[in-house]
Amino acid sequence: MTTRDIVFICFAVLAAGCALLAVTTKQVVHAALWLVATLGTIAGCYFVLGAELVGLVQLLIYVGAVIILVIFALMLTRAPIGKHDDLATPGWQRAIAAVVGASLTALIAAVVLPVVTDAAVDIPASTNKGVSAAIFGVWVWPFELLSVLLLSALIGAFIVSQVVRAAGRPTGGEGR
Amino acid sequence: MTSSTASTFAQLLVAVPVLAAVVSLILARSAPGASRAVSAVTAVLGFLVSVGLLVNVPAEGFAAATTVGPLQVGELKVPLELLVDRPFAVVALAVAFVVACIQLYSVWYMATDPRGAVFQAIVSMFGAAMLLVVLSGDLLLTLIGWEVMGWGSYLLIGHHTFRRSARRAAMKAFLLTRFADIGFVLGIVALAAQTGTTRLAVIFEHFGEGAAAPTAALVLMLIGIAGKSGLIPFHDWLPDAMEGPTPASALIHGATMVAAGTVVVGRLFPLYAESTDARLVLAVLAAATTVYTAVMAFTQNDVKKLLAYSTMSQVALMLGALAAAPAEEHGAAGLDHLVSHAVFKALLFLGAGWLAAIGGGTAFALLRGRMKGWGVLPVSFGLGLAALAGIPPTIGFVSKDGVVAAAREGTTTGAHIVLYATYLTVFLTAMYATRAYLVLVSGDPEEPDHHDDSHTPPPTGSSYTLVAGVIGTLGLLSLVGGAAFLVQGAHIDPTVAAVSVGIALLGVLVSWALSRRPGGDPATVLSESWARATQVNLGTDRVYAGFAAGVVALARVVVRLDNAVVDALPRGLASGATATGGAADRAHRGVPSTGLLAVLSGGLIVLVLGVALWR
Amino acid sequence: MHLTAPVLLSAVLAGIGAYGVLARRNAVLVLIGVELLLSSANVLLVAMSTQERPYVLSETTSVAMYGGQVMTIFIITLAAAEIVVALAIVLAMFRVIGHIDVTAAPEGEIEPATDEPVAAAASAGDPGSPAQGVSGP
Amino acid sequence: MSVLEAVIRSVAVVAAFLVLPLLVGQTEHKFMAHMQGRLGPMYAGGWHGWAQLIADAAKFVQKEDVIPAAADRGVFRIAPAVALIPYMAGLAFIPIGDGIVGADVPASAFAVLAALGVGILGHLMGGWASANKYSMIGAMRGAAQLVAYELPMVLAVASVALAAGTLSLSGIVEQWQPWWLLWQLPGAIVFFIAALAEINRTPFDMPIADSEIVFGAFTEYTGLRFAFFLLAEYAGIVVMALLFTVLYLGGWAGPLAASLGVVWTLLKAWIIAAIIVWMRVSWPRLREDQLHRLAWVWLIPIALFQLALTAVVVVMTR
Repeated sequence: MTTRDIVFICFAVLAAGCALLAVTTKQVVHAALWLVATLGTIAGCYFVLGAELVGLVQLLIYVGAVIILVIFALMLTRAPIGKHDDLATPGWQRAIAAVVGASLTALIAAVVLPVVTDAAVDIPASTNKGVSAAIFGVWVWPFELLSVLLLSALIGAFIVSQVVRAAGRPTGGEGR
Repeated sequence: MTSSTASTFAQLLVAVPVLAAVVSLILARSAPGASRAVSAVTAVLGFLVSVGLLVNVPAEGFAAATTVGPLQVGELKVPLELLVDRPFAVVALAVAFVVACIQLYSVWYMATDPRGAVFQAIVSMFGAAMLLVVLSGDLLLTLIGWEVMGWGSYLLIGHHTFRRSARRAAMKAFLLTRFADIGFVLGIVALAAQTGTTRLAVIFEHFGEGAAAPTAALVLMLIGIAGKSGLIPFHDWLPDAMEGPTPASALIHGATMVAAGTVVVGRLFPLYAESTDARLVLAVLAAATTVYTAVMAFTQNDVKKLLAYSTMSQVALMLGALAAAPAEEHGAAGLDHLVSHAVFKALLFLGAGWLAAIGGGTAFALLRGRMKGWGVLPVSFGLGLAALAGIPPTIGFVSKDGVVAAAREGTTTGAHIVLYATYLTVFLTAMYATRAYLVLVSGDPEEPDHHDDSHTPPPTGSSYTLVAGVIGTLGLLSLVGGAAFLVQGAHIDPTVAAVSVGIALLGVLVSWALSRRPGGDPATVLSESWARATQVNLGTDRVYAGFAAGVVALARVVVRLDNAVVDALPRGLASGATATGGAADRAHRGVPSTGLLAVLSGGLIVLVLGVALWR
Repeated sequence: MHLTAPVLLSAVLAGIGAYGVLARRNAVLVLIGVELLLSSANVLLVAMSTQERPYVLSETTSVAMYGGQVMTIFIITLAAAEIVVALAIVLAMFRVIGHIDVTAAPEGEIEPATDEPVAAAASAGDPGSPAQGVSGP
Repeated sequence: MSVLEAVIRSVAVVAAFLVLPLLVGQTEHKFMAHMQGRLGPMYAGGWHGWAQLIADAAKFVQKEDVIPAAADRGVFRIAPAVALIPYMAGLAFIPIGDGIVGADVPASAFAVLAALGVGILGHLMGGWASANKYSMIGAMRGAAQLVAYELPMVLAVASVALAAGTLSLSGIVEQWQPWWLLWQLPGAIVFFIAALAEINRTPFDMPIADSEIVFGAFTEYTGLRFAFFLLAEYAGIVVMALLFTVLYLGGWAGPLAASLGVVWTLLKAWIIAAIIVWMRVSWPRLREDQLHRLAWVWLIPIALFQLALTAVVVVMTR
């Protein structure tokens, strides 16, 4: 056990706890806020694992933009304050969901844990330059494809909202 | 081999008209006067340069000159160089001279035309292209000049854009020559592919060293040459091209486009000399064309049309000479006739332009007897017609004698065909030349039934001096130019000369005798319906239209096949995918969250199974 | 640094994410579960990237691939694209059928938006015009 | 890094975080007053009212902390902290002299941007938890504004990072040369405008437009929590001004940089802060649609152009 291990376990426990709250809380916006906490602590995990750039990207894109959009969407689709029981699916469905979740955890742990040995690995110092070089060297074609994908997602989102705006019923000044 | 002065002159000779065209085209809108002056002055300058080239060109062998530097396209070497020897220096001189004459003449003829400056700029470009073809030492340069001429002919023939017939004629010329150029390009590609270069000198060497003559490539190139030179079956665009202004006709017929085919065959003569088959094809085409068009020329009722048919006849004669001449002659007879034809045909067309200015049109009915009393015009025009008919001592007599001699010396089947066709043509040419002269100097003209404003008024004052100077110079050259050939080394065999002159005089006599009949026009001896048919070239145009309709119909069939058969598979795939999607869409109407549950559970089971089996 | 904890975190996050996807009725909250699933993959990728060795091209050259970290960045980008489209669809759903409950059975045939009102709105230059093609249930 | 050093650095950052916004606030008071022909605070502390903001803080502390009955109490309480802490974190990564920085990390430019992006979350939380429609509208305006302006800002910073060849702010200052003032000018303008929008300053203060939606997300806040939001705003000015200085004005570059470097940085940042105040006095507020048009039609294309220009110059000169 090194300091890194201890810090990581702290972050990991926090992340798992926040994630659990995010999927079980009965308040709509709180779920999104717990997700923020989860993603933030996961960014901390990345820092501990030496992936500084990934952690920063996580903060900038996930926390700074994606979550903002999620909260936005929640607020646009009615997000009243207070507890609501109509957020969860029926009990039998949740029971199966819990089984599925637990078995997924067990499956992944069973498959991956034997792969990682007990031996400690060295965490290299900052790898930003290396990661950048890899993105624009080895991975440049996937990178370009990704930019095309982003563009098409942008256009797709725009078209979806346009189509609905033309076909749907007006919803009283909530348009953005 | 290297003569730097000659090289410099060769480079200048191409560069000057190109620059002139660019400058005058830029100036054409803003300063038309300056633009015209640039065109005319540079044309004269170009003539002087061509004289310099002829003086400096080595008597034996070639002088090479670079242009924009060599290209290396993969395996292919493209030197882009110019190559000039003595015969082609003479041809270049003739081209530059005719272009200069036409530019000076256009200063008067196109004075009232609002787009005259543009016209003259295009003439400069056209001249540059022709000079490039003449001086080219590289098949690619030849092709460039060849195609620029095709484009230029489109612009010149369609100069009167307001006339539908002019637009149609321009389009027809362009399409026909482009169509024929397919063969030309394929031939060039074949030659370049076989030798790995487009450099003429290397190609000659390659095939000179025992390689089999590239008959297929040469025949392919003949198709393009037939298109440009108006050989059967591409013989219908030239008469229609008379829709262009008269100087344009003089340019196209005199020394440039039509003669370009002769220049290329002359340039590649070492190759053609090796290939009897290609030369036989050329001989048959040339012989058929020269006789056919001479017959057509006789009954034309428009002076420019008559000249157009005579051009085709004469050009076919040049090509015939090249097809018939023995290999060691180097095709000199054909090139000589090209030069002499350039002089007298330019003279005849420019004279026809003057006549049109006098009579208000180019139909014989309007021009009957109009030529009397215009000083230098009847004399020069008569000399031009005499040269056309090959009456001694004109320039035409000397060069045509060379053609006959070449055909006689040839031993191939083609040479015999050409020889008899030439005799027949000499007779027919004399007939229609005589008819043209007699009609123009006798009888009373009809008044034009409508006054066409687009025609230039007859020259007066200084423009008269200019036009008369140009026409007179050309006339004088037609008379005495033959001597130049004799000095150059041509010789006249008295027997040959006697036979051909005899035939020509017979033609003159017959024509004159027919003109004694009432009406005064020898052509009236033929039936009215025949005369009408010849006005439309025996309906060749309709044959072309029919051919085009056939191609369009075939294309429709192909499109239909493409739609119905080839595209059926992708279309079927698309509609199949749509149908499958529709079916899935109808099947997929459950509650989303239970659907999600099923999907994730199923996915998990698959994963577990996969992992378990993999272990 | 031992990798057991990261792997366990990844497994736990995956389970929680799957539960979140299945146990929520609100479509946006379902998306939160999806984000957790993606994060699970990311954690695993970053953890494994610490074990990566340079890819040997030849005896003298080798390339540091950073496959795990690069993939993670790509997945984050993908998540951004995914969330944009998904939220657009969720908002569209809210506007057309008035709720975003994924446990509700579809009310018969949902009218797909035909081309005509869109084209008309686009040609009118006023896509927000409320009077155009009201075709909800 | 020893524990002692970490403690000292943290204390220094917190001290700077508490002092610099007050300086900017005082500057704002005095500048606005003089531009409008007033004197501004003159009494607190004696000489030209220098202690006015300290007095304000004391006043805020004494006020009652009101939480609306319908509010989501937990979220309502922590929202000001969520708004404030990212700015403090951002400040920790910005160097003000050669080696004088709270936390020297390799990708500090990126880290500052990441920290700033989180700040809006505080507004969203506060606006939603207040259970007040004006607060909600203000929060949504702020969030939409942030998402729209994050892109040009990141692109502008990317251009500078590309020019310097590093993501480290110290590295950027080391690479900086005076002619970058011209070279990076379009990017600097884009950054400045985007920064104004991110910290909701005039002319981009629609989220707290007092004449339309009372005070936006802060409407229901009182006392110390309200003071925190105000502090966050001034801290935002400080962070943006320092960031602008470090990215575009060469940070501590100047005469006698070795000894006077910190002074230069702070002086330049103070001038930028003064310009931001000046903007507030002289510009009217934009409309919501004008704001988004400006971002998508002008700033992003200009930022992309700047990025291309930088790339071309970098490729040509290296």
